Amino acid sequence: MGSLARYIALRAALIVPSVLILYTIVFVVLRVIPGDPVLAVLGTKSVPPEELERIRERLGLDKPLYQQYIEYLMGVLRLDFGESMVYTGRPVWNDIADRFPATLELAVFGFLASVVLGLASGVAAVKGRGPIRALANFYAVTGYTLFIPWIGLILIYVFAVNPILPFRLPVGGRISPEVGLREVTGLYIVDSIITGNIPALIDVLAHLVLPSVTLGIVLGSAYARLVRSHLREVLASEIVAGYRARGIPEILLLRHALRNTMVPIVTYMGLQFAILLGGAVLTETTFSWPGLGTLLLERIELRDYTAIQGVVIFFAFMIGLVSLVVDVIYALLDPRIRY
Amino acid sequence: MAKQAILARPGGLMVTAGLSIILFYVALAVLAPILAPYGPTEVSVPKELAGRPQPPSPEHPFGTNELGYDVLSRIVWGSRVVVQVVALSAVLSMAVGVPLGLVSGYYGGPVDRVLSLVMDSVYAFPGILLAIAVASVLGPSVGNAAISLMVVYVPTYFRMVRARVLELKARPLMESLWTAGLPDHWIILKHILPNVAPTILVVFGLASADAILTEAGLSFFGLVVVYPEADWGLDLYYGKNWLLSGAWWLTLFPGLAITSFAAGFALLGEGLARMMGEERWS
Amino acid sequence: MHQLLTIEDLKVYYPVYGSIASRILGKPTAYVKAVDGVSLAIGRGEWVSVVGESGSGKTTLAKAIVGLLKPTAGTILFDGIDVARLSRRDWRRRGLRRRIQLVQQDPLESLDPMMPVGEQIREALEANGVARGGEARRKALEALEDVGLTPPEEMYKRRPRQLSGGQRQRVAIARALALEPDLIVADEPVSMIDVSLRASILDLLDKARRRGTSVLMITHDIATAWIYSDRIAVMYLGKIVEEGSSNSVARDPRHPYTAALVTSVPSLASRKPPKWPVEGEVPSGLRIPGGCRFHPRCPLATSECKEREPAETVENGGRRYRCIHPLPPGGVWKPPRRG
Amino acid sequence: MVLKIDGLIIEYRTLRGPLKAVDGVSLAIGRGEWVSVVGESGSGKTTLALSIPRLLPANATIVGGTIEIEGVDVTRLGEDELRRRVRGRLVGVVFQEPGATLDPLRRVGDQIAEALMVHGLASTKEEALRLAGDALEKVGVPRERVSSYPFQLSGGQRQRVAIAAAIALEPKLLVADEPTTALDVVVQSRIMDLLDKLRDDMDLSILLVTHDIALAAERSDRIAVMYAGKLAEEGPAGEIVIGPLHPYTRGLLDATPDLWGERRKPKPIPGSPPDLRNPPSGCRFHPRCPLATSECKEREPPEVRESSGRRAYCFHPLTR
Amino acid sequence: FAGQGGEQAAQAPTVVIGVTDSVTELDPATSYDFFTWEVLSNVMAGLVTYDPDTGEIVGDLATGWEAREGGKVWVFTLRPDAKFADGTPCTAQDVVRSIKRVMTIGGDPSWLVTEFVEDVRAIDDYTVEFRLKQPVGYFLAVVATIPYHPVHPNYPDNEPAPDATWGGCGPYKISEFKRGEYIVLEPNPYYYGEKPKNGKVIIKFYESSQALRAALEAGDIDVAWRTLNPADIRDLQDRGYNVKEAPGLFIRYIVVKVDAPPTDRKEVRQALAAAIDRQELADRVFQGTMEPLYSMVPSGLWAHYPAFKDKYGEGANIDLAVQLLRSVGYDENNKLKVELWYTPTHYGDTEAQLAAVIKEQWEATGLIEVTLKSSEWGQYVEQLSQGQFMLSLLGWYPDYLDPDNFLTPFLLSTANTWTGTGYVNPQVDELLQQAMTETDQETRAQLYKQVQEILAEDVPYIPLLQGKLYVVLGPNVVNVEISPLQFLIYSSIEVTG
Ligand SMILES: Nc1ncnc2c1ncn2[C@@H]1O[C@H](COP(=O)(O)OP(=O)(O)OP(=O)(O)O)[C@@H](O)[C@H]1O
Ligand SMILES: Nc1ncnc2c1ncn2[C@@H]1O[C@H](COP(=O)(O)OP(=O)(O)OP(=O)(O)O)[C@@H](O)[C@H]1O
Ligand SMILES: [Mg+2]
Ligand SMILES: [Mg+2]
Repeated sequence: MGSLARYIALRAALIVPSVLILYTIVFVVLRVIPGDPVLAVLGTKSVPPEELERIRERLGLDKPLYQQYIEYLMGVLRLDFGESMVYTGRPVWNDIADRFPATLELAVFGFLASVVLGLASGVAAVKGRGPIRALANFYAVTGYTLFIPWIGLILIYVFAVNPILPFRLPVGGRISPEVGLREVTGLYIVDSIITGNIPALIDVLAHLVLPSVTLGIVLGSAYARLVRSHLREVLASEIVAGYRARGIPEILLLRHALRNTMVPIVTYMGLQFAILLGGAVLTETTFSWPGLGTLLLERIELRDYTAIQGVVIFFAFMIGLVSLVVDVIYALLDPRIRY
Repeated sequence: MAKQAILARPGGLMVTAGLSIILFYVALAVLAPILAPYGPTEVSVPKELAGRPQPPSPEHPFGTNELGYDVLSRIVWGSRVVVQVVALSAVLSMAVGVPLGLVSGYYGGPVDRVLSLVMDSVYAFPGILLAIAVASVLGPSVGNAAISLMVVYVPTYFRMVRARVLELKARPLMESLWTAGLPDHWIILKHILPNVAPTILVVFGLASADAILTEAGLSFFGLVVVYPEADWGLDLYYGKNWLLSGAWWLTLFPGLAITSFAAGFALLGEGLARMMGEERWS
Repeated sequence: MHQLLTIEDLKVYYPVYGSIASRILGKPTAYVKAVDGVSLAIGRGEWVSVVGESGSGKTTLAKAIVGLLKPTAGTILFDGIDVARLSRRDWRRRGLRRRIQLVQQDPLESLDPMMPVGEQIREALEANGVARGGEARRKALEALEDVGLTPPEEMYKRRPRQLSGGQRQRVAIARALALEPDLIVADEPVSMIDVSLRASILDLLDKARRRGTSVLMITHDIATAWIYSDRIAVMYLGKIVEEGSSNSVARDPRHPYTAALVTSVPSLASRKPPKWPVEGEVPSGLRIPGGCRFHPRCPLATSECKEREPAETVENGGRRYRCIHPLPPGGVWKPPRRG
Repeated sequence: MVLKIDGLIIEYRTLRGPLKAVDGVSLAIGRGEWVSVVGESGSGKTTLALSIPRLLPANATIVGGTIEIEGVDVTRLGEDELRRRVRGRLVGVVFQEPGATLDPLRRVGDQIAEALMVHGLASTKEEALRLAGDALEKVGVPRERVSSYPFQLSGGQRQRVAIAAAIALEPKLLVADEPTTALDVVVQSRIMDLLDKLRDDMDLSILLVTHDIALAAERSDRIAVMYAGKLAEEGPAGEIVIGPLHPYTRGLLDATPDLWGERRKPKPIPGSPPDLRNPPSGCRFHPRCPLATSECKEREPPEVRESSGRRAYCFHPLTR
Repeated sequence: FAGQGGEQAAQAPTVVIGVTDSVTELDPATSYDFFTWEVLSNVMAGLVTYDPDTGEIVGDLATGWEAREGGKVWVFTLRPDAKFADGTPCTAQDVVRSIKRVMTIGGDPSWLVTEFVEDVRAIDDYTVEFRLKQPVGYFLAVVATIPYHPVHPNYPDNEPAPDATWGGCGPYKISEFKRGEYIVLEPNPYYYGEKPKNGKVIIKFYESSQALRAALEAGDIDVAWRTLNPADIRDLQDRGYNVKEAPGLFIRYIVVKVDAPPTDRKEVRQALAAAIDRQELADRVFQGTMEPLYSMVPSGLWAHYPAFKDKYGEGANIDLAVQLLRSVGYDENNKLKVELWYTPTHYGDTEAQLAAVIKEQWEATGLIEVTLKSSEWGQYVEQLSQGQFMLSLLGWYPDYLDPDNFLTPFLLSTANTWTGTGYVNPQVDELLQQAMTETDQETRAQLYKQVQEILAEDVPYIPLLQGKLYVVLGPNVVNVEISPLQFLIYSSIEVTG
């Protein structure tokens, strides 16, 4: 396992340049083009101009750009993401720490929903019959073209506004404050379980249903497509021919085939995580989900440079981390992989 | 006969369906002045009704919005924006991504490594966020939206082309071209490019499907055109405000337009991929 | 004898990245010694075949000769030029590309599927300055006709997929011959071709040889090598273990490995020597046994073979081999009994 | 007779129309007998071989004829019965690249044991693994290898394991489709030795598909020569090699270089095999046949039978 | 103490309020947005406040005050019984410390102190003295703003505490704050005033007005407060919801650039002003949830004078507009080409429609061609202040409740640079200076009327609309009040069951 540790260290080191690249891109994009966080907050108030200058100075916006670039970077090295430019004195890290659990929860459940949907319809697209197969195929190819805000609204309409089910699902937020959940980790599912708060757990899960299903429907189609094509390939492969020639029942065979299918798909999941985060932004806006995506949108509008940079760096870092984890999972799935 | 043949091939039906959808919307865009029953910002209902959305009716098959604009006409006019942005961004992304991918993949070396790292980093970042960041600093316009999308999709083309070039490079074909004494530029232009072309076509389909959704996301956040210019994403954004008041038509139709247009490209891309991957017994 | 090509102590090692980490870092964990000290000479108009089991380094040798691989050590003198040290640019500048041609195993893979085959011949002519424009086209047509692809105008326009396997290989050979090379290196030129058509392909090479072109053929098929070539070199694990006139090597080998090889060939003949036994498989190029590299499989091996790398023995008539216990003349008919 | 194929016709549906890959082939194999099918590429050898355990691709249909194994007509069996009674049980299969049939993600022992268990030959996992170990030993792989992953084995071991998997259920017939085409002569000869040994040990019948007529001649009892979906000639190996009746067999022999025979350049068969979507009329070999007459173009050739059980389909059979 | 509050809460019912706003920084020294101020105003008490019924400034912590030296020194006497939520008494020292803290930290709203206050000190435990930089007639209105509210001694003196929940000595204390999700308030057991009519207030933050509305309809919230879409307000009303309406101080207007062509010509500006039909804007875009506004000073505030109505009439005065335009040489073939800028999200989802309808109205003259442009807020304000916009849509919410705050920031040539209008009029400057230091309301009203007349003549701004406030109540809510500062008074909310 020593080599695995070495591999992890190496991969972790490789996250650095990609974080740096994204930071640089965002920095350049933000600073080259007009916009000013101070004016964004105070621009239409009768604040005296000297006062504005003073605030700019306090935020370090008067320094040369290269200096701002380097100073922020140095800060990040010390895990200091700076202070928000629009909310005085509030460390960006606090915002990220506040919002991240929400995004993580949505991402995890959206991911689960998409995997379940993707696997089921991917298999149906290969092994199903008649209309089921056609439908699964159609979903696999076009499902991801459902525009998230749109499908989200439709789900809201169908499950919350004019519910077709005997009950109605919540349409916004992560939790009803009335359930009185004591926060420990910020992940409400985890919190409600460790504090043994069953009503809170139910409430939190109910809040998660529509957003994660929305995300799941859209992202699941990408998995369905992958499962479909890889499964077909595996089913046509010598491996399956071998199983079949030994008289292994179809259901067992499908299981083995699926396992072989998952190997290439798992690698794809690392990349999919980015799409998941992207989809999460639209989902977050649609379902008032207080995650990092909405945070980023808010702060872009206000030109909160430090916050935008912080979130982007954090995203880039998370993406790197996830792809690392995926690689490790990959090794567990495939005995051939050596690091 | 030729038509039958394409339908019979794997993915043929998809390609045909996809192309039909795409052509339909392109035709809408080109012929908007002829096809649209009303102007995009024409108050086409009596003034006293112009403050509230009116449901579909024979004169307004898709209803009207709260300013009295005809929804169908706005979808027809709006197709111009999407078609332009997506076409422009595809051209731009290809113009940058394909040559870079070809050269980077073919020559390899440190430039390739750096370029790949940059492209991979951008690729791994959520496209919609990147596009929003770029578009919101550039300001809303068709050209700017196309540039924002370009930033997102250049890495897609680059990676696909590069990967395909690497695949080709590992093939005996490349060795036979080298030993035939062909110069590099010739190999790239006359052999690699044509062999990568089908991949580019597939990527074009799939990336454009994605680009339409990203474009819709941008326009949803008002980053493509300035209202009241007709634009699907923006119309959906404003239309959704009326959903709970019962004016479903303001949400349904623009959303359908977005999804069906994107689905057209998805069908095209996937169909092409199937056609190419499964030609075994043609 | 004036040699066209003289290879001296050629070594080609492949770096092996045993783990993903080593690949990322670009630090090989080991080297495969695919070609490990090969010396070989080919005279003008001579046909030499290299035979050996899979993985013995035959293809690697061929690629090094045509300049597709940079040798680790050793020299390759082609008509007095050491091509082992030339850059890809120099190969073209010095006109060597025209003079040394490669014919590969799989014609479908070595031709561009998107380009009419005639064009592929023509571009080679133009790139090497043999002919241009209409002249090049005319020559390409001629080349097609020469290999029996008629009518040439019709064949010129076809794409590889519109040709049968045998026809494709003819195109590949036509392209090589059109350049009027001094040396053709053919790596298993007929192994993908149906038995019924092999002879016609080999005859094309034979015709070229009779016009003065030297041929180096790589093959598994020792019977074919025996029939067509002047000399045969037997490779085992990166070394030439035996070399000599084709009749002597194929019918009266000195090296036990050669003996095993020739006695394993299926034959219709009524009189065929009994099979020489060998143990196990070819070891991987990563772990080449010490001493005589064949000793773990050799029925005649003694402790000496384990310890000492056999020197080259040269017989009269240029026959050479590396073996401590060579077979006596006719020894192939008396295989040892394994105890 | 372990296997009795009668008048078998197999068609593939393709985009450019139906393709008869096997057209009226009859063939029988006795217990412990080794029959080789030879022929050029595309002559229908694989199709014929895989039709026996009914493992043909989905676009293939058995249009006519019967395939009886141990008296069971497999053309009449449903999927489920085929799986339970035929595949693996009556017929074992070795594919072209035997090693590639192993699941890279599972231990080889588990893969063999699984088959033993689903066919009820072992009731516990331990027993199944023990039997799997036995099978490995039969093919000359140490039994400890049951707990290895395929990638931990050498190429030769993988091939042997694949063969072990094919014979683990002790089938009556082993169908091997060019199992050694990609291999060197040394390895090939050892695999053939292994098959020979298994035949003796288990009283196994073998159907070997190969395009190397010399290999077929060396190893098998009888040879069936196929051309364009039809049987050209069939009979005892020795007789066919020494004195073929069909001009096509002659052509194949002449095109094959022989290291221990005469040192002469092999002779190619002119032309190339026909497109099976619209095969030549009459005798399918006539466009390439040096002896063809107008008769050959017009009518299907008759069967020529010799007392040794040898048969050929030709208007102008060769004489010794 | 939390336990005490909790028991109390168990008795009286909880009120859940939904908003699309969110609390940004819970520190009066740094927070500077409307909704956070609302929450703070319910959590903290200031020296003075507005009487909800009369709109007059009345004492809160202060029992009395006095202006000395012609309005340059103000002395407040505090009530002795004020306590923070943990029982700590609130004294003059707390007031002084809190205000000094605002000055030291120098956050966004600190100018509201530093612009006016030279020094503040505690004369004794219950007396505070402010010394101003110059006399300010409306200082009480300034003191009523949040930065003047005393905070609990726990707040660090020289750094902001954006997440702190110690609060002040108002009717509520903060019991839980989950940034971006909700905030929970419980009654301050030590509050000197009337006890709240509810046991607990939960404010949930929604991302969009649709979500807010859906939450109301689903019964997730009792009160839907800022900001529902006009469409939803009307629709909810139609569906029988109790919609409470109150006049608002929020104004919408167009900034006109007066120092560059073509809008440097007064006739052009007047024509643009004349062609506007404010009632149509209010009806078509805002479903009647806003009202026409004919001055920068909103109606309802003293000194409001509808100068634009007097000058250009009520509806669109197309004839006048055409006449004005023709007088300066525009005609059908030489149309006036203008650019109107807006920012799409900052003022809610109706902004684009507002711009679209204004475009329609101007183009209805047949002599104007309008190009709409938009940019995002962060950029918009910068472009605005740099004077890059010919015409731009903007909104204003006062920092303190005085006509001065609706005129000086726009018209005083030293104060209006942020709008980029480039408007300079010495006469207006003179009048505004005079009105600022004047303490007599009648005189000030006269001065402001003159200013508004000049505004309608010069048209550096075109006032459009004035907001109304809407609170949509769930079925159980029986009472709710809005303060003159437009804050929801949480303690007034009564729910049944
Ligand atoms: N690119 C490579 N990287 C690492 N090892 C390689 C590479 N190419 C070949 N080898 C190894 O080098 C050795 C010689 O390979 P080579 O292809 O030259 O053998 P060969 O004699 O041509 O075999 P075959 O008959 O199978 O074509 C083998 O062990 C092979 O695995
Ligand atoms: N799945 C399929 N669909 C359509 N045609 C097929 C299919 N499989 C094989 N064929 C065609 O059937 C004919 C016989 O094929 P088959 O594979 O049986 O030949 P073979 O003798 O085994 O050839 P080879 O020596 O190349 O393996 C060929 O013309 C082939 O193209
Ligand atoms: Mg090779
Ligand atoms: Mg076959």
